[in-house]
Amino acid sequence: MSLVFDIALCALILGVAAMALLGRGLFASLAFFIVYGLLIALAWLSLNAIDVALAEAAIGAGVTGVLLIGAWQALNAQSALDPDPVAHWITRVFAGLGCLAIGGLLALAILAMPGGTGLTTEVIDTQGQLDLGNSVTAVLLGFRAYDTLLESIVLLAALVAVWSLTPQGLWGGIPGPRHRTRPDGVMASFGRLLPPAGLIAGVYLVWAGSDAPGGAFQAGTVLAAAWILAVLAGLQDEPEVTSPLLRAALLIGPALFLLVGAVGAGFGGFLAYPEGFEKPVILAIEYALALSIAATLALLVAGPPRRPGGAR
Amino acid sequence: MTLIEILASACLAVGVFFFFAGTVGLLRFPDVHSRLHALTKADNLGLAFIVLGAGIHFGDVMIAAKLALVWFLAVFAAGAAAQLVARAALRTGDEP
Amino acid sequence: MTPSLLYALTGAGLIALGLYGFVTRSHLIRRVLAFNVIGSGVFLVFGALGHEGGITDPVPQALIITGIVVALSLTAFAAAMIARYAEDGGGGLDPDAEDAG
Amino acid sequence: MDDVFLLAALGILVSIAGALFRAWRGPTRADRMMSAQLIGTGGVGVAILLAAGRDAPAMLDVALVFALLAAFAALAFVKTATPDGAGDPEADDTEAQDREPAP
Repeated sequence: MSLVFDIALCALILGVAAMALLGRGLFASLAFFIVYGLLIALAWLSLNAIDVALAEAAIGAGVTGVLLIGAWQALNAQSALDPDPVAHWITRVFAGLGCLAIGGLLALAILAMPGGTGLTTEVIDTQGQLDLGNSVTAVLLGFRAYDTLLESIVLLAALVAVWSLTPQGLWGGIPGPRHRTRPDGVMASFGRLLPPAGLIAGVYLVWAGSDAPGGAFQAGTVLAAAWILAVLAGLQDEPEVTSPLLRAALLIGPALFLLVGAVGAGFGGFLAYPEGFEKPVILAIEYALALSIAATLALLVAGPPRRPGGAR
Repeated sequence: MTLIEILASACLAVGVFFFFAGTVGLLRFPDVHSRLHALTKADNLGLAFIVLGAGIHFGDVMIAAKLALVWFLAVFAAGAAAQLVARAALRTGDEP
Repeated sequence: MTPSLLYALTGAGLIALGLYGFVTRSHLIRRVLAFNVIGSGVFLVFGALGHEGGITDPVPQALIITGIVVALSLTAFAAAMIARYAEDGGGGLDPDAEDAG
Repeated sequence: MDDVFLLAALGILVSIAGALFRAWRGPTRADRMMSAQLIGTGGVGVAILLAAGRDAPAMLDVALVFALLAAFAALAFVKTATPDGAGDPEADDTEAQDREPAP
């Protein structure tokens, strides 16, 4: 039965991806893509990769959809959506053959792979040293902390890149439009009720993340979603991009991570955690990272400044 | 099969039935507003029965509380989304 | 057919499909969609191959979470560029028409 | 017993496939968005059923995140129906509320 479910899910994923990429109508493609993110999260769930499923559920099914609808809206507002060209049939034939070849070669390579669970046993055997019950968190913040540190910096770099698209004269302004809602309407009520729930869920995910599925990225995404929702519902405005408080929130995670890394250099290597204090240090990094990731993601979705700031 | 298992299975069957009913409504109803009306109610009822079935299966109060929270959030989101999408559909008319 | 193999092959299918979409549909938003589909296909191949006996290797899982966030950063940057492009007049998104002008 | 849960999950996948037809067919954007919304509810159901079928309560957190973010895309979508993309379809002008939908 399990395999039948998996086969149905895979068929659905491939079908939805084809509709999103090749179907008619851009808006329909976006709707299919939102569904696609959800189905991919279910695929990870079925593979028992709950940590990945959480990240994909929050990012793929939530935040990416909002980003793309925003881009669609910007094009639609300028009546720049059309045309949506399809390549010449000769291109399509050759592209189809080439992609079939690539897919086939990949499939052959996959079939030739030896089985096995890779490093699972090694991670489970050694994660006790870090006093962490969640193997994925142990890898993210223990064994491959370099990746995670650099990734938090990639996120910041992406935000700098987005901010570099600020129109002339608006630097220091506020991202996105000021949202309006009917004060007693459905949207305002929704925006009042959901963010607190999101806040609790986000804190829960980072708290649970050391021993159960969850962690800084999943929590940060849920927190960012709560922030974005409050802004969409008009309850709260985005901060000015030069706000010192905002800058502090953006930097605290990577800064703490770098600091721990630098201190660790004294203990025998960059990012070597002080012995006996591994877990408190990892938890501190996790909480700080969750906050920074939340702020960075929320502002990434908001885009570059669009309005002049307030009193300056 | 124990009584608990039969009860859980019955809940699941009813739940899946309502999901199908919602999809049939989405496919068969004539205009956008009646389609909205069909699917939000049927699907959330279906989800309620699935939550019930899973709750019976786990038989744990904390898990049942989490399931109830999930259901509440899903209903809330679906209700708000249906209302807002209906308004948006009124506003833009029936453009594709 | 194990779940591991099934999902890895689905991932390969997604990569091929995404590449085809990337080449044949040149609209900017479709390119972003294709990039995301290719990305999730790569993740699926990577993660599913580390799956056996109901457990997925935590090392690929951690790297995939990193990858998902990096893909999101890129998507956000692309979306911001599309929005700016539209605000600056944009015009037709058909690259062939642009070249001719 | 676990198979019963997976069978139910399969049933919901089939109903999702049905809803996809409406997302493809349209005809209005609201139809497509509501199909995605309905599939979101279905996704919550499948996540719960997988958690029960595999006896992994931790999977319920994924259902929780789905449910939290279920209306996220729909909210962004309804914003696009307002003139500058920043309003509330319930507010702004009353004229839209009195207007009949176009045939």
